Amino acid sequence: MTTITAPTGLSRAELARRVAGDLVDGWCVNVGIGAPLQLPAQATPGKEILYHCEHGLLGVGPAPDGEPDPDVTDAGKNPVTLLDGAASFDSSTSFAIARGGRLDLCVLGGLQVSERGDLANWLVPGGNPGVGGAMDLAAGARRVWVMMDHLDKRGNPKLRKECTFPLTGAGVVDRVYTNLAVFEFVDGVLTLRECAPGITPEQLGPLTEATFQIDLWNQGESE
Amino acid sequence: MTTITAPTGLSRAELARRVAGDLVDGWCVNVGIGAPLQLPAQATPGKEILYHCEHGLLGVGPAPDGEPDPDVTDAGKNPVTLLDGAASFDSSTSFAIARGGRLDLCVLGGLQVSERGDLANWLVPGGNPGVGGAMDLAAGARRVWVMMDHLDKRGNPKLRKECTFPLTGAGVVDRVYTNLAVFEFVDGVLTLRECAPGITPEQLGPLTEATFQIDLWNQGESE
Amino acid sequence: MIDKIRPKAADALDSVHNGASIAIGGFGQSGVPLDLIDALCDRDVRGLHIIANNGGRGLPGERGIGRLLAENRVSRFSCSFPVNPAFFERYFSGEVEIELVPQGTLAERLRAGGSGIGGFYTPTAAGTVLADGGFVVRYGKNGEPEKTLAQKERRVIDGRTYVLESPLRPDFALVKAHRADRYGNLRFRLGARNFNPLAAMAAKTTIAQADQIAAALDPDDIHLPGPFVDRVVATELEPAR
Amino acid sequence: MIDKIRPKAADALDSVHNGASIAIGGFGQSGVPLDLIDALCDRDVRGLHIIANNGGRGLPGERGIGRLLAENRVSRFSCSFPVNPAFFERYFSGEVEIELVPQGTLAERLRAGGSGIGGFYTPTAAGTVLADGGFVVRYGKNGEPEKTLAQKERRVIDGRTYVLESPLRPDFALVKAHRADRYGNLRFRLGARNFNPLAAMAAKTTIAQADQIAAALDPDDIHLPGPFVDRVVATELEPAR
Repeated sequence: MTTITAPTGLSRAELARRVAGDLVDGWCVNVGIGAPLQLPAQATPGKEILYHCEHGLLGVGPAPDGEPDPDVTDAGKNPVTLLDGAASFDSSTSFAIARGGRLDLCVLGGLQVSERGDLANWLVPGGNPGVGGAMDLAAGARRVWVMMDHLDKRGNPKLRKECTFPLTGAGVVDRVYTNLAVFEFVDGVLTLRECAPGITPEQLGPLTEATFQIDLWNQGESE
Repeated sequence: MTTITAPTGLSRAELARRVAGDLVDGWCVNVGIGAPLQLPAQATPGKEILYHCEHGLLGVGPAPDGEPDPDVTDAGKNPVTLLDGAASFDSSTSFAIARGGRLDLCVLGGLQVSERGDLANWLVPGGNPGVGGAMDLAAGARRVWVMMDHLDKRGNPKLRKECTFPLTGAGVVDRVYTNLAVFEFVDGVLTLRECAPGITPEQLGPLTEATFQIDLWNQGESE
Repeated sequence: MIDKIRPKAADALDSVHNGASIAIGGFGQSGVPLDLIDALCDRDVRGLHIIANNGGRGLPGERGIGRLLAENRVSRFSCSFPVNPAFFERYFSGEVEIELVPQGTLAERLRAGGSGIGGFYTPTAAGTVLADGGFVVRYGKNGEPEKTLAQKERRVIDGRTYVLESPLRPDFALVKAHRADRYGNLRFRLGARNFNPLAAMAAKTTIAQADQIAAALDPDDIHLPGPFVDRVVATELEPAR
Repeated sequence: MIDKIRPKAADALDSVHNGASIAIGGFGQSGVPLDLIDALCDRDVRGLHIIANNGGRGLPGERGIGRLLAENRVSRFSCSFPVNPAFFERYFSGEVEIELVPQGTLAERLRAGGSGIGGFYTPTAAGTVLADGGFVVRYGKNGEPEKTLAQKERRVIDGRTYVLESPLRPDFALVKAHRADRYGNLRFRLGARNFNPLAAMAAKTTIAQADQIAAALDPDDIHLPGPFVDRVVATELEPAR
């Protein structure tokens, strides 16, 4: 059997650590369903991050060692813990935090991101619809980062010229972290900022339908 | 010096007791600034009334015997007490109770009430404006009762054909309790329901600019 | 005397009728009024318009929203994250209509309904099929789309596009509280609060189940004041602290 | 590490500038951030747009909003119940502009501003000069009306007339809490809550004074979560319970 050989790049855990590394001390960060839910377990010494869960919890940490509390879950309904500074509130206050611009960042999963920063992450046409809080978060947070595989399960690029799936939000994405690379929208232009270890910008070309410019953060260290 | 001889009717305390007598056990009642603030002191055995104060208190009772708590006041900033079942909340929740239809009644002071049920109670033209929560309460409560003197300080009728002062709300009034009589709007028609002790419907005619019909609650007892 | 406590869930639900609209609190398995929903199913009401964030998981013997959907009691479901495979089967076969609402918009619409607000403008969903229209609300029996969402009214405010959203004012709300008193004052527990106070605010008649009944709650400890709550049922008779 | 505590009110207010818009909590004398207002006066800022329910009483030596008005620091006052005779003198002589807002609308506009809502429809004030227009916003130096309120947009919803109201999004909020922690989580006390959480939500930068600083608050005891609060000043160092 012949398959396209695509590099694997970062594991899911490595990707979570990579994203966590870019969080800024003191930020209030919403984590969406899927890969972003791994972030609260990536505590970094010297950085205090307040993780926000859409249904009304703030200050959540990793899964508990002991008995889980059914009333302390993340947005994916997995058991988590409450850290110092934790607060509970109703869903309208939770989305007031999001829409009102008090989230420094939300990290969302993605099905497709266009080269204009459009995000599609809630519906594969013909599939089961479910939007959750993604549209509110995409519209409200100060920054939107997307964490996703570089290719979909069939090997198609998820960074596209246009999203072919229904949008979550238009022009909302600030950064995309994939298993292969980190991209940033710089003045609206998709820009390669970093390659995963062992990955070269040249390799990314055929794996990325979207047009991108290259302006690496650390020119000397990226390979 | 010659003055118009108008009957005095009920004292302010008697009027408060009269209004309190018509409250229904279990009602949630907002009391506005002025005469209505006397209501929470008119406890009636066998009736539990939850008094609502616009800034965010529910379940207030009479003034304290001892040291007043500066954070427990009525809408007129007078010290009150908190009774069983009391709750505190922010001002938006307080007016959600009002606008959302969860107040069985609000009792407001009045400058003028028209024969169509319009209320003017916040501004004498040329005077100092201040509206408070009156417009929200008039728009939101299930019932609006007005407690006021039958005549103003110059002897002019306050029940008018039209309000000449700026309106608080149009067609919002359900009942008017004055020192001389009780009126109710019945299918939109101002209706005399009761005369104060010693007052006759005939006396009220010249003291009431508004046209009213007479349909007394207790025909035999009203004189 | 004010006493909103009802001895049994069945008594508290006796006015719920076929075709009623019912907002139900809960997020995932947390804060779902399971006992009230069981009592609702026991009443055998059908054709309901259910407003709830999640649709359960579609597991055998499941309680909660999943049970309402499994027993085919729902003709219209307003939600953000239905998930339940049994629900989707009914959706694609035209048995149930969906109103898919972004989670924050769902919360805000309930709050607006409970606050006497006639409508509001939100940036959420602008530029998507949930605001510009086109999302399939109901399929026909033939599996083809029968009804799609109409375009919502848009308005540009300070250079940004907003969408007009309407309040939700359901006939009933079923909510789960942690602690309640006879006045209907409620306190919730951690993530179980979620949509519960908002559903309670929105409904014409609100029925709460509470883990504990307290003689009194500190006024500052109350998360939802009693005027929004009509009936309270105790589900676990834990002693109040 | 997150630490929003500032040792002195003056430090917390160092970015407040002339001409700033500032929402201030309080109802009557309850829940007014007196120490922050004193520090604001000490900074000698002027030309402020103050958003607060009440205007103080106009008494000699008064603190609070009354002091801001007495010292002529306010060019525009958005309020429901100004009362203060010194304020009215300035209003009728054209020194200060008033935006008179029904109390519930004022609360809701602050909440909308803090919630990213672009506007909302309320039945309050429909059919009055505060919605249909005509109310005198500013007098000229000659004592004649110079600017009157324009008619607000109306909309009939389900047969009832509603008025479109806009969100308030002031530069700053000064609020008074009973208890705070270093994350900015706040708890208020009884009637002192009033407009405080709403002002805090609305502002771009929120500064809170608190009677007590606690190491931690129970998550369910928090009335306003920390993300809405930028700086906290302790005003009475009472021991936390």
